[in-house]
Formats: sequence, C-alpha cells, structure tokens
Amino acid sequence: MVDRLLHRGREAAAPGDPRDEVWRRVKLARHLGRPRTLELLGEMADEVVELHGDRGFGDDPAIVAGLARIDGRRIAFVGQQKGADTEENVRRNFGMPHPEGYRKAMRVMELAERFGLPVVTFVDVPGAHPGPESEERGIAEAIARSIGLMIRLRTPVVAVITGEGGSGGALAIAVGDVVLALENAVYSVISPEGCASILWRTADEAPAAALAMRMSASDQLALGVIDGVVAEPGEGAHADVRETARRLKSAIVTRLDQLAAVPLDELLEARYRRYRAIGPYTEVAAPAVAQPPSRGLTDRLRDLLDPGRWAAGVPLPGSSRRDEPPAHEDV
Amino acid sequence: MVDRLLHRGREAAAPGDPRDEVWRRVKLARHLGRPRTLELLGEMADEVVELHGDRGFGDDPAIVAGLARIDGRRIAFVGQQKGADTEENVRRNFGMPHPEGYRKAMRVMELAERFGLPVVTFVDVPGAHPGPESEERGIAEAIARSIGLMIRLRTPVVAVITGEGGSGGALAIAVGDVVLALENAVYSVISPEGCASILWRTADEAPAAALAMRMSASDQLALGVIDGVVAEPGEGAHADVRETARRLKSAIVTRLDQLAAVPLDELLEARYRRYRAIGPYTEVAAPAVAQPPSRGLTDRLRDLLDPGRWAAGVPLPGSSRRDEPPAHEDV
Amino acid sequence: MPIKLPSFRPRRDDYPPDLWTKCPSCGEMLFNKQLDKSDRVCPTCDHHFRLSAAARLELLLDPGTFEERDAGLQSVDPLGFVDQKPYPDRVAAAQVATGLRDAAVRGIGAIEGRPVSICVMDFGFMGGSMGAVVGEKVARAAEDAIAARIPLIVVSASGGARMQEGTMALMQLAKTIAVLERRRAARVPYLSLMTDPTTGGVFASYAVLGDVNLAEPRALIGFAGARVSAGTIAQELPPGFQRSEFLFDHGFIDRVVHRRDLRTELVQLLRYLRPADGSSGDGVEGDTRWGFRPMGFLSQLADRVVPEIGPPPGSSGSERSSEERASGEAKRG
Amino acid sequence: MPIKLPSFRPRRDDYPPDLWTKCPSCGEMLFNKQLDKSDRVCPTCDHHFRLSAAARLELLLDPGTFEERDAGLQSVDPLGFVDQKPYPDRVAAAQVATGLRDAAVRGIGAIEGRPVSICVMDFGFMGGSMGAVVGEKVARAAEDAIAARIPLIVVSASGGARMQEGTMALMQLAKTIAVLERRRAARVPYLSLMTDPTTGGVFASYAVLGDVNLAEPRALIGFAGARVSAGTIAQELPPGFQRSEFLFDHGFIDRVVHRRDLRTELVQLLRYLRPADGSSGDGVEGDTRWGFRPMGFLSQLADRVVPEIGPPPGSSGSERSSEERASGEAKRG
Ligand SMILES: [Zn+2]
Ligand SMILES: [Zn+2]
Repeated sequence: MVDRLLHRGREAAAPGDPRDEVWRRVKLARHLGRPRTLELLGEMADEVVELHGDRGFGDDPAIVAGLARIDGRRIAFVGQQKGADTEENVRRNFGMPHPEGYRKAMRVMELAERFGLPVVTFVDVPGAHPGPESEERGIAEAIARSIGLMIRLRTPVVAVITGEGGSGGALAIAVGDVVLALENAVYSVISPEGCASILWRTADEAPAAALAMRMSASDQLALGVIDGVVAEPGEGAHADVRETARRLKSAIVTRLDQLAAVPLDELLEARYRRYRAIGPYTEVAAPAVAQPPSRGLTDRLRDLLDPGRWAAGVPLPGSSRRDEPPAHEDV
Repeated sequence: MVDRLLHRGREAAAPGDPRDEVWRRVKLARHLGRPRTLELLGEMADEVVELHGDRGFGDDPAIVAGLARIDGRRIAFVGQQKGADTEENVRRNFGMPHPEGYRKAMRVMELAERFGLPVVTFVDVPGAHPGPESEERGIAEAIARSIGLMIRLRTPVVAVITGEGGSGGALAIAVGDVVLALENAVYSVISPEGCASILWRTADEAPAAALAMRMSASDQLALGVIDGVVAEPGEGAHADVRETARRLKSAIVTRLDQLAAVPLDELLEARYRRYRAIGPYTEVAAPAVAQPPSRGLTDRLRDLLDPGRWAAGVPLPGSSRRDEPPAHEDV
Repeated sequence: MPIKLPSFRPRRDDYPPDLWTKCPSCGEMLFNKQLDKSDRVCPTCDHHFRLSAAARLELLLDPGTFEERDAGLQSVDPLGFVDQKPYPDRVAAAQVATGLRDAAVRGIGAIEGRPVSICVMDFGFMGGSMGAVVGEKVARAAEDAIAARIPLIVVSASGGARMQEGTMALMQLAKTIAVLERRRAARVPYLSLMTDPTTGGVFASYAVLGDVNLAEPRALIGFAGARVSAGTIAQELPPGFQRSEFLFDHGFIDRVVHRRDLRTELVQLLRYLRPADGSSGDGVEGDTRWGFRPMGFLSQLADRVVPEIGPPPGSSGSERSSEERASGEAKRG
Repeated sequence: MPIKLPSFRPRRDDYPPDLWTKCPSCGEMLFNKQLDKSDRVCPTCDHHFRLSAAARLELLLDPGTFEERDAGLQSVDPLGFVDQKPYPDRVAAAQVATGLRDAAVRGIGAIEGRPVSICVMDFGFMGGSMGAVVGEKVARAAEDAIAARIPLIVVSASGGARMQEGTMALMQLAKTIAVLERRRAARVPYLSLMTDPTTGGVFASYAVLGDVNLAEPRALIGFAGARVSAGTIAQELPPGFQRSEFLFDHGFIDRVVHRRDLRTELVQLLRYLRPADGSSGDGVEGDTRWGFRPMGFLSQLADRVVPEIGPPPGSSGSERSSEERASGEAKRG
C-alpha cells in the first residue's frame, strides 16, 4: 500500500497498447514531484493565509484551507495536500483526509460565503482515509455534508482536479460552478487498482481498468464531468511547476471573472441544474415489475434464479466476517 | 469527587442559620431519587421517541433528546440525564455531558425548528464534563454554539431547571422564551463547593457560598433569570414523582400554549431582548482612564500598585505549571 | 466505492434452496415458509436476512397502496465499459435474475393511510450498486416529496457506486444530495433506513443524510470496505466495526430498529416530522397543515388514500395548494 | 467558571520590581525597558507576558486613533455578595490598582487607517473576570460593529465569569452570544484573539466564536481549570493541555501568532473578511463595498480616519448608508 502511495514499482502496459496512454497519465497524476495545493498557490498567489481546524476535533494536514490573493482577487481556497517526500507524506497521511479535514473545508467555505469570497478548490487525493478512525468519526457524513454545502454555497466555486481525483474523497471538494482539470489529472469512482481487483480479479489489470473507466482529463471533459482542461508544460506539471501554475492561474482568473458577472441566484440555479442533470439513462415503455406478488415468493423465486445469492446456503467466497458478508470491496 | 457526585458525606450548616435553607435545597436538587428527564417525561408524556447521536462523534448518554407528545402537543425535548444509581451514574457520567451531548442537543433542536415543533429542555447538571477529552473535543465551543442556536431557534423554547443548574453546562440548554424551575432546583455560575474553595479557601463553606450566590429557584426568580417556579409536593420531587410531573406538565403546557399564540418573529425578538438586557450595571459620568500613556509605563505602574501580580518576580501561590500560572479555578 | 458482485459467478448448489435456508449467523436450518412469516428474520438469533425491494415495500406500506413511478428507467452504458463481460450484458443478466430494471424501485404509497414518497433499493440487482438510474430515482422520489409536501423515505441496500458507470456513478452522490438539500430547505421530512449492506457512495450521500437515520440490526454500514480498511491501514479493526450498532455508538444512527418494529417506528416518527410551513411552532395535534390533499400527479393515489386521511373540515379553502407552497419554498432553498 | 483572584492577597516583594522582571518561563532576569521594547515578550524564550488593556490597544491600533466608549460603565452588586470581603470593596480595590472601571475597555480605533470596533480585556482587573459590565461592553462593541459595518475585534484575557455576580455573570454568555449571532447574520467579520489566560465562560462564549480565532503562543485556554480537570477526573493530563498549541492541534484556533506579528496578521485577515452585502462574490480588490464612510457616532473618529481610507470616487451617492444597511440586516438576523 505504501508502495502504491509512493508510486513505486508499477510498470506501464505494453507499448502501443491503448492502455499505455491512460496509464502514463495515471502515473503522472500520482508523480511524487507533482505540485500540490500549497506549491501551486505559492506560485500563483501574492499572499496565502492558511486557516486551521474544524472547530470540533482537529486540524487535518491532508487538507489545507485558507485565504489567498490571486492576481488582485481575494479568494478562499481548499485543497488536498500530499507530501513532497516520505516524511511529509506520513505527516499528511499521503493526502488522504480524515473527516475533520472535510469539516475544516466546510468551515472555510462558509466563511467565504459569509464574506463574499469566491472559492477555489484543488483536488488531489487517492481517496478519503479508509481506516477505522475515519469511519468512527464519520467520513461518509463529512463527505456528504461537504457536497451538500458546495451545492448551496452562495458564492462562486471553481474546482480544479490537479492530480488524482479519487472517488467520494475528491468529489467532496470538487463540486463547483466550473470544474477544471490539469491535462494529466485523472478522475474516477474507484482507484484503477481497486476496480481491477474486483472486475479482473487482479490489481495488475489496473491499466485496463483505468482505460475502461475513462479516467483521463480529456475523457472526463468529453463526459461533461469537467468543463476545461489546462495543458501541462513539457513532460508534465512536475517538470515545470512555475509554468503549470501560470497557466492554471490564468484559467482560474478567467473563470472567476466570468462567474463574478453572473447574479448569485442564477449561479446557484445553474449549479443545481448541472448536478441535477448529470448521468445518462434511458426510459423504456413497459414497467419491469408489476405490483409485487406476496412477500417471500419473489425472494424465493430469485433465490432460484440467482444461484450466487446468499440464500443458497453456500458461504460466499471471501467471507471473513462471522455473519453473512456482503462481499463488497469499495474504496 | 465521586462522593460529591453521589451526594454523600456533606452536612448542612447549623440549624437556624440562613445558610440552612438554601443548603437544604442544594441537597434536594442533588437528591439521588430526584426524577430526571426520562422519568419526568415518562410520567408527563403519552409517547417518547428518543433520538441518538451527534452525527460526528458519538451518542452521549448524559444528554437525552428526542420527540414526545405531552397532552396532545408534539414537542422535541432535550435534557440532561443523571443516573438513578451508581451503575447508571457511571454509564451516564453523573449527568456531565461531553461536547457530543450538546451537539446531539443542537441537532435535535434544529430538527424541531425545521418541522415546527416547540422545544422543551430539562436542565439538571453538576457542570459539563471537565476532563481532557471534553476539552479536546471542544466543550467550550459546543456550549457556545448551543447557546447561539437556542437564541436564534425559530420555534418556541421552554427550559425547565429541574435539579442542578450548573454553570455553562446548564445554560447551554437553558436559553428559552420561558425558563421555569422546580421549587428545589438551584442555578449558579459555579458549584457552591467551587465558589467556597476559591473565596473562602475551603469547600466546607459551600453553604455560605450557596447563600451568597442566591442560587435557589426563588432567588433566581427574583433576579429575573427564571420566569416561574413550580412547587414540589411534600418533601420534594423525589417523594412524589408523579405529582411533580403532573404539576410540571401543567406549567409546561400552559406556557407552550401561550407561546404558540405569539408570531415567531415577535417571539424571537422578545427572546433576543431578554438576553440582550440581562445583567445590571450602572454608568458614571467620568471615564476611568484617559488616553493610555506609553506602553509599558502603565504596566509598570500597576506592577507597583498591585503587589499580587505576576510581574513582581515572586511565584504565585498554587503554581503547578512550568510557566507563569494564571492561578484560576473555574468549573 | 463500487462493489464486488458475487451474483455473476454462478456456482452449483449442493441442495435445492427452495425449501430451506441456512441462517448465516446461528447456522440454524430455517424453512422458507417460516422465514417468510417472520419477515425473513431468523426466529432463533434475530439475524435479518436481506429483503428484495418488493418484499420491503410490502413490509412497510399499506397493502395495495404502492404505485410505482419511473419503472421504465434503464441504465445506458456511458463509458462503453468492458471488463470480462460488457456492462450491458451484466445489466441484462441482473434484470433476468431479479425481474427489476435496476437496483431501486420508487413510487408513492401510504403508511397508515398517509402518503409517502418512497424509494427502495434491491441488493440483488448488481449488489444494489448506484448508477445513473438509482441516482435519478432517489432524486425524483425527493422531488415528488417536495412537490406534494409528503415525507420521503429511502431504504438503502447497496455496496456503493456502480463502477461500470465511472464518474457518472460518482456524480450521483452530488445529484441526490442536491435534491435532498432542496428538500431540507423546503422543510419536507426525510427518513433514511439503512439495511445490510449500506456502504460506499450510497452511505456517503443520501443514506447518511436523513432527518432521522434508522438501521436494521447488525447491518453492515460504512464508507470503505472493511477489507480495504484493514488491508490499507494494517490496523486491527474495532469489534463490531461498521455494523449498525457501531454506527449508533458513534452518533450516526438515531435508532437501530428490529424489522418487526420498523413500520410502527416509521408511523411514530412521521407523526412528528411533518412538512412544515414555518409559520408556527405550536406542535398541536390536528393542525390543518397535515390536512394534506394530494394534487396533480397524485390524483390517482388520492382516490385510494384520501378517505383514510380525511381532510379537516373547512380547511380546503383557507390553505394554499401544495404546489403553490412547494414552489414558494423552492425559490428560497 | 469564575476564577481565583491572586490580586487580592498582597505579598511582600523581595526586590523592587520597577527595574526588572524575572521571566517565569526561562528564569532570565529582564530589564523592564528591554521588555517594553519587545512588547513584553521575553527576548530569550519568547514567553509572552500579559499586557494591560492600554498596552494591548497601543500594540494593535494606529497611534492616537483609539476613542474609548462606555468608559463609565461600572459594576453594581446584584446579589449583595459578601464572602471575606464585600464585592463592592473588591471592585473598588481593583479600580485603584488598575485605573480601570472594570475588566474590559472598548471603543473604536483604526488599524492601518481602517476603523474597527474593539474590546480588550485586562486580566489585572479581578482576573479579567466577566460580569455584567464586561458582557455589556462586548455586546456594545459588537453592536457598533454591526451598525457601522466595521470589523469587530475582541481580545480576551480572563479567568471566566465573575462569581460575585452569580447567574447575572453566567447570563453574560447568552448576552454576548446573542449579539454575536446577529453580527454573524449581518455578515460583519469578527476576529477573536485569545491571550493568556482565556478560560471558563469567556472561552465558552465570545472568545471561541470568532470567524477566525487567533491566540498568542502558549496562552492558557480552556473551559475547566486544569486543576479542576485533573482533580475531578483523576486522570493524567495530556502534554501541553489547554495551551494555545493544544487548542490549535484540536481544531479550535486558526493561527497561533507571535505578538510581534499580531498587527500584521490582523491587517492581512481584515483585507479578506470585509463586511459583506451579499450581492456578489467577486472578491475583486477595490470594490466599493469597502468604501466605508463612517456615520453618526463615528463622525468624530471619521475626521481622523477618513483621509487615510479615502472614499472611492463617486461611490457616496450609489450606496445605502451604513445605518440603513445595518437595520435591513438586523431584521433578517
Ligand atoms: Zn439465526
Ligand atoms: Zn524567557
């Protein structure tokens, strides 16, 4: 796990393979030298004032938040912050936030709303911290509430996926009026390794999963999840942090100026509609199920039809808990 | 401490002494058999549905909260809950809430506001839990936020001091449009023991401190902190829980009906004015200090004038911390 | 957040499963008829077996009152996702196995004669995974609740987001939460019931955001999978980790409710949590706000339900229609 | 929550204290002149000595801009409180010792030419304990901030509520929080600075509720006294318990700021946290909202301050007056 977090040891798919291109980007998105929130702000901003603490439990170093001035514009910022080396990564928990990190983010976003500052977020997270303390203190609740706050926040919000956009832990600070991504950023519902180990039964198929999930910035742009891609210089953001920041700053400032021209009520309504409408489905004429037959009958019918289900009296593969395990593997 | 919390071992002041009467009430307020929130509701309400959890850390058994129906009226309730015996007292932490208890209370009060339910609170607490975990998770923040919520809560609030009204831990759920008290309830800014050990240098003077602080319900009525006193039957609430509950119910229902007739905006404005105005002071003509002289001079002058201050180079009595101790003793 | 799908790895059963089921908790052999009578709760150890959406609806609603909405919503394949098997084939197989179009069923029903907007998940359909169809159904259920000013109930049973829909599935967190935020601003009550399992993105969106959160006993509820947690962190998991009771202890669930008491508790809670108009806080029973008269799309249902509700005498003229009220609230929200 | 008052137990000093002070942290002997030059921070170990209200105001505000308000507020004796000594005698003694009427000084001043409403506590006056006068001054400071739409700054230094005023002191928590809630609804910024010590009811009311909470290094900050905590609970206290850095680690303080940087940080923060009118969120510098023109009771101050602020050209006609805006907000709050 630490290996993966430090991005050691994984090789790309065979050259010429379409998986190659996306996997190259995954590796760039995870590159140890990739600029993080504070590095980018350090280049972009004239001034950065970090604020700390969630006012209830702690100050999570995996999320930084505060106030900054970019090109004369005062903003509030929130961003995940991985470490630049092993020591900092340990201190910042490899950029995986605990609930208090998201609660700090919410506090600063509410402050921004109160004082009319636009919010800019920087998303770069393998996923929210998956350990017991995180569950105990309500990582799911913190993510859900942060998403809810960002949807109703009465100030412009620009979100930038700068590196890894890892699942709910990313979306928690990635709801915005405009969502941008750096060219080699990736965004997915589950890590490619996690996806591969479930669907391909081996994490080695991660490049195939990355391709199948279309997690590159350009694919996400095509899907409408993000609104713009900012080109990275040369071999990637790590190769020229200053130039990366310059381009990003220009994109952010342009968007902030566009958003500032929109009345807040319209902005909020458009933001709502954006998320209300997302995700394609179709509608067919005939309902699939009629009024339900008597309780129990359906279940028994399905037990017969679906031999993999638990009711068959056969323990499921991967059972490790005392009672009936749901055999899920989510990240 | 456990002795005090279990109310063992303390004797009343000499008979005939004016301290006697107030101390008798302090003992009744702390009586182990005194009915608590759930016992009172059990008698008063047709239905009680307890809700649990602060949605962030835990479920504090020292505060109970939920929904209840009293005489056909649906309400939300919040109350401190001491134990009826040692075992329950340990489980309920002697009725001393942690921050998550107040955060649960806030959650349920917000629910009440959202769905137009009046709030009734039952106050009976030696004080908020004073231990390290309580400080770590922000007991002060939780108390302050709960007070703030109750002041702006857009639904009628009736608070009842049923036993010990112990300082900030009590006030956190005792802000209301109407504040009632049971006859033998007490309300104070610090426990009489705490007050006595600071001002009299011995906790044995607690009855004197209780008298000086005018902590009885009738004194608090005279001071305008509470609005009504509900007489207890016979020797006190513990002697006849049912009759106590009957009287309390009648008082609560009367007040709820009165409050329901007041438009919410007026109610909120009156509640605000009540707390904005509380606490007498006077105003004299001449300012006490002129424009400050140069920095440092004032301090040095005061060091000379006030030999007990730290700057004198003499360690303060009671110093137990490495650097300059503020020698305070708050509860 | 997505899930591993055991459904698609057919295995041979040693015994015909139509007559009996082995309780995975106490090991007792239970006759299915007996199990059905006890709402699929083990009479020996109170183990709560999973319920299909149909069985759940029958358990919770007044008989014959459920009117399904959006039954025709069906997944598309936004990514052209192929692993060992194309995503559309997986959906088709699940549809055959379950008789459902996707992992949630939603509609309007009545509980003790009072209308509710309800959405129920079915773990049998691809592990109850949430794609665009599930998200859309939850969102529409909330919108119906807002429009009609009736309570919203969502019963979750899901391993999380459906990874075959990629970030389209992830965005369903934002979609459902967006509507739930409007619902809250509109002061329409929402009860969330978590059943085994409620994990990943479903837990981290609509399941955790109830005005009141209920859970069935010993349901697995959590964000990250237990093996992920343990594997990633190399740390021992606390006892009862991610079970209902653990979540209760940590403050995220109001009440852990035995299945036999579920309906009673819902009825009880819904008597307190009524769509509010914000004009008063008297809490007095029989206030006219509850004298709800279904409108518009609810007219069909109303024919069945209204006689049981009984409009308060003389209230119809003095109230704004539910639609007027809802639109007024929505602008504020 | 109230405090033990060492001020009233006179002791003999072994050496004349007018020339030097011993640093309680590193033990260094410091000449007072040297200490004054360094804003009463030990040059050896950075120990922050306490400041009087006057010294604090001089440290934070532009020279000569402080205009005191409500200097004549004085405590009464609501309970007729007598312990070893009547309460009025204690107040009188503290007044003589400090030259203050009570434990807080409040007024209007300017920081880098911009007006602020400020209230500063003085630990030297009965341990900075909060009675009705302190509560009233904090409340009025917040009201002035709302009325003039200027930032509020409160510098706390207090052992807690003043027990000689009993529940009248306790109620100051509610009084101050009530006004601070209106302040928040009015979108007027509030910076809370906690200095050594900030404990009890002061911490549990206005001190903890800043939009941004700042603290001086190693200040004692907590609700219950450390000895109470340890004594009551018979539990070992964590290292650094109730010091600024501990509170920072636990999420209650945004920034621990060395005294030499305080003014700079306040200026910096106030450039972001400006009284907002809620109509836009562009964050662009030089917007007319900040083109505040002091009105009414601020006119005196305005004479001194306005040339430094400089009203934006042409803005005076297009803006509502600050009073109009404040009253509009207050009705909403
Ligand atoms: Zn069993
Ligand atoms: Zn020193």
